[in-house]
Amino acid sequence: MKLNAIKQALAVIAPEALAEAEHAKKGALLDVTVSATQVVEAVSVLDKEGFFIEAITGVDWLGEKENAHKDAVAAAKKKAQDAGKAAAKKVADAGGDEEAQKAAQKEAEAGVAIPAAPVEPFSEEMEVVYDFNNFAEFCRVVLRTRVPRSNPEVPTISHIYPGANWHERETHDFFGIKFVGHPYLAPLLLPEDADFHPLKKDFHV
Amino acid sequence: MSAFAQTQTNETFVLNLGPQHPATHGVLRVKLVMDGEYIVDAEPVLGYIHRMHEKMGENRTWAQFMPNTGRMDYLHALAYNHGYVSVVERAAGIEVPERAEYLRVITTELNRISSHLLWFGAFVLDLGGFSPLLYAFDDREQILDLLESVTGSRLTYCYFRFGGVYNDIDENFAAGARAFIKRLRERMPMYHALVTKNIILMKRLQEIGPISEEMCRKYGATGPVARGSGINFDVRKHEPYSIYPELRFDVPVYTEGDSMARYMVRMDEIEQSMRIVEQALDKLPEGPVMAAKAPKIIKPAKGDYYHAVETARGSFGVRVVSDGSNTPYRLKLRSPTFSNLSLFGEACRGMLLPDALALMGSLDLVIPEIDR
Amino acid sequence: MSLHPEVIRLLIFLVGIIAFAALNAAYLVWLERKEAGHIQRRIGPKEVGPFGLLQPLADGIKLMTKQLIVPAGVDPILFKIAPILVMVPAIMSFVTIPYGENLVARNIDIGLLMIFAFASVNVLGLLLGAWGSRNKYAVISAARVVSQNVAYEIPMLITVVTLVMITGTMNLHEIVMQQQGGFWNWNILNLAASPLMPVAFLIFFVCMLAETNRAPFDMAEAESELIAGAFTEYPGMGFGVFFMGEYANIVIGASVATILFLGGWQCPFGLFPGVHWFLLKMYFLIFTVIWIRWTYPRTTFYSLLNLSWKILIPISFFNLILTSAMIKVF
Amino acid sequence: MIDYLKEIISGTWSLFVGLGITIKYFFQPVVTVQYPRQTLPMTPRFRGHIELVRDEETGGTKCVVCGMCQKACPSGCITVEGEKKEGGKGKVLSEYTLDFTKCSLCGLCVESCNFGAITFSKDYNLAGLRKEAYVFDLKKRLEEKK
Repeated sequence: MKLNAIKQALAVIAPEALAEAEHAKKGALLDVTVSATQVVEAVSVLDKEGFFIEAITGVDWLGEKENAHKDAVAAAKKKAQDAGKAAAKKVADAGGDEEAQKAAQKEAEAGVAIPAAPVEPFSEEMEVVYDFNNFAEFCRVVLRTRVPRSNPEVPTISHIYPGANWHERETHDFFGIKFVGHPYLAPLLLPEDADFHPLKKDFHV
Repeated sequence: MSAFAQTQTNETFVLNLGPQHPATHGVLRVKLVMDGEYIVDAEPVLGYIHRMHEKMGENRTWAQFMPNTGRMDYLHALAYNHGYVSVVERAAGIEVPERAEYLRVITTELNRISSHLLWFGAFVLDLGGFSPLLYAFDDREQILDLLESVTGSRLTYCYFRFGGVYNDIDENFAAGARAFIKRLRERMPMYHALVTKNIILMKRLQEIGPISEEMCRKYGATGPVARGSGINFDVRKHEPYSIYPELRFDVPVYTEGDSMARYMVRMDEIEQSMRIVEQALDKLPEGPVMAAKAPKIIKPAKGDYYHAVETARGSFGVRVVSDGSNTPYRLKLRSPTFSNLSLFGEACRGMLLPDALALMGSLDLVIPEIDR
Repeated sequence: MSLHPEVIRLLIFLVGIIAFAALNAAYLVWLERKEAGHIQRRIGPKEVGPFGLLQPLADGIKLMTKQLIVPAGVDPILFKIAPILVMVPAIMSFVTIPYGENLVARNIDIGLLMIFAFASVNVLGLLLGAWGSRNKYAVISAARVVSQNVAYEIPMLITVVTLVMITGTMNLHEIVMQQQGGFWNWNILNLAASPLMPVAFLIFFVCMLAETNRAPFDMAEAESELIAGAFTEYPGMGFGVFFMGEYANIVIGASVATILFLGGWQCPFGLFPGVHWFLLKMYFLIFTVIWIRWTYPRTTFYSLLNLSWKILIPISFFNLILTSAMIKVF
Repeated sequence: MIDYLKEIISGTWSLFVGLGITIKYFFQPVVTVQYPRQTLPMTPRFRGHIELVRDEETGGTKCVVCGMCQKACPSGCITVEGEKKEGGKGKVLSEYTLDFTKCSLCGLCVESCNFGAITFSKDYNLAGLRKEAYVFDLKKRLEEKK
């Protein structure tokens, strides 16, 4: 079983970041998140197990944390409202007057903590996604790593998989992610003098 | 400046093969460093027909991206349709009626035959034989007529929908498809006698452009390229989707790894596809061709999803990242020829120019699909 | 002033030869397109004139009215002289070819030798044109042309020497006269002289294809590899003259094969010999040349040399030795 | 030596087989259609550019200016404009423009229409010298067709 073998091997590198996926729902069997420095090590393990490279790509998560924060705030606010309403209703049911209802509502609303806005701006991230599969037996392994959006750097794996060369160039084209140690990180699909990265979320036509 | 600037000496010269060259099928450009007629180094230069489909996807609704998929690989458009609808159905959890899946497989396999026929003609044309191209076109026209009668167009079909297909086949289709298969079965021996067994062609392909199993793995080559190198890898068997598990077909594998092996894989695949179409026509169930519950506006749950299909050129995968809205957050299209071509630079080192072109032809390049 | 009747005769023949060569070049293109069309189950040219018969005229007008571009960086002298160097020797070769018993411009005793001498100059034209146009594809093509021709002259000449040994003459007229009577007297079936004569004809035919750069040996032009090879930079009539030279060479090749092996103007059954038989055989051979082109893929350069050195030369040598032995014994 | 001769003979034979196939086709009838002089019938499902459908009852269009086609179009080549119906609910179509230069003939608009107001035309001879000729005013086309 390739899956077990690769799970054991990868568990050494990233023990807590392994997640088995359901193929019918996700299309992959294993989802591994590693840090940028662990990428080469993890890919070497996959190489040793005879995996082939399917693709490398990126995802720009611009505003992900901000949106998450907003969602959290909205959810908390809604929760507070609900709690307030419930408290007010309780008081009303008990026969309390309007003022008592309001006081109870306020009290209950204050009881729900609303996440505070962070002091520093949100740290924006990009994700590099590596897809590997095996010829002998179906076993798609997704390897992910997150890099800061301000300085997106990942070590290259093109010395392990020469096929990664073009995929990394393409990812560099589209996202501006630097693959450190790549032999020739020039634009592949974009014009030679392209200085823009079209798949970044802040790039607009 | 180029990737191989350091290898140049006074003895070599640089030859620009393309972007307008008869053998590069479109707008591929290959920078060749040549020593006489021997290739010292080769670097494919891409991007001449780059359209940034992935960005287009982020600016369109899920359904609006559908026409784009057929325009990546215009020769096997339905398989790309299939890959995309499958991943969205996986993401949104849409069930597809059985009849629709059968129709998808029938049309996709017919489309695969047409793609292989065109490749066959164009490949022999690369090698200098002109007539087989037009014989292959004669047969291909019949498929296009059949597919046109179902989908309404001849090349960029856009026939599949989330939850089914665009419309049902008409009453003449099944008979037409069977008649076509009968006709092609009769023509295949002619192709083999005229081309496959021709001594000139054999000399041009045998032991030319060997690609090893290890090389396929390192470069991620799939499809007939991998199968010509002895790798039994076909997404239809490996990671079964649609109704392929219910159909009986073989995966042709040749171990030689040369251009002839890749040629034979595709020729055998035509026969296997005919088998699949016949079986699917026999088993074709009655019923709706569109899921009754398919939502009109697709909003898949948050998360990312992957789906691979076997196209005429290899494993085509779509990774979609959904943020729960009606447009994809990120849409990655893994095109098989991109990986297949990436090994060309290494494989053609030390070869003669005509042999390198035979190798390039045997990779079956469709440039819009590489550049996307 | 009165001209010597021989001079007048020669002038008439010269005009006739040029007209014949030009007409052939024009209508062989038509034949090629029409034959290719029908092999591929299309019609071919059909719009200009009945059956597209005026198509060559339209093509000619188009080629002539095109601007003659001399690209920057080419060697202007070589670039301009090369098409002529292809065309002239082709026309010169026509001089000694006997189309009928009396239909020959100049009956020379070493006619055969002269034709082969001029055929070799053809290569020079292609080489100079390719070199002069200073195009990388053209230079590759030039290198191919030269070694291809060198390789193919050898089996061809060995075969011809075999034939000369049998006939004992290099006069084309006499070679034809010796094949009088019926098709059993033709050199291709002269099994008494050597049982390998049909094979010798095949070798000669293959070499002729290679000499004239016809498919499957069209490595010099190889449109899917070298764009148009030596002709890549030639516009308009420069290309047109090259093209005419090529077709004239095919006509010569087919004529020589007809004379040497198929009995020239002799009737297969010994009846009514004449120029019509010659043309019939010649055009049949040309038809075959075109037919071959639209059937096979192109060979590669090294397999062509392999074919020449490993198969054609040994067999033709064997044939030479066999023939000389047979002549000595009988 | 025997292999050498065998290869020569089998190779030569394969060449003659090839010649036999091509000459057979040489004498068979042509299969091509001489296009401008002959044409083939279009299949009923042919997806050409779109056309408005005539409403047999009113003689006008079936379009209710809901704008679904405009929304469905991936390339934004459809512009629908309507004005308030006199003395009634809903709108009447005042302008329906198809910018065919952008259209990719995907057919999503026809599918999105809930009223069957648009259909595919069978027009495939679409070539011209001016770009402006391909911005179709479909309402005018429908009126001209009468």
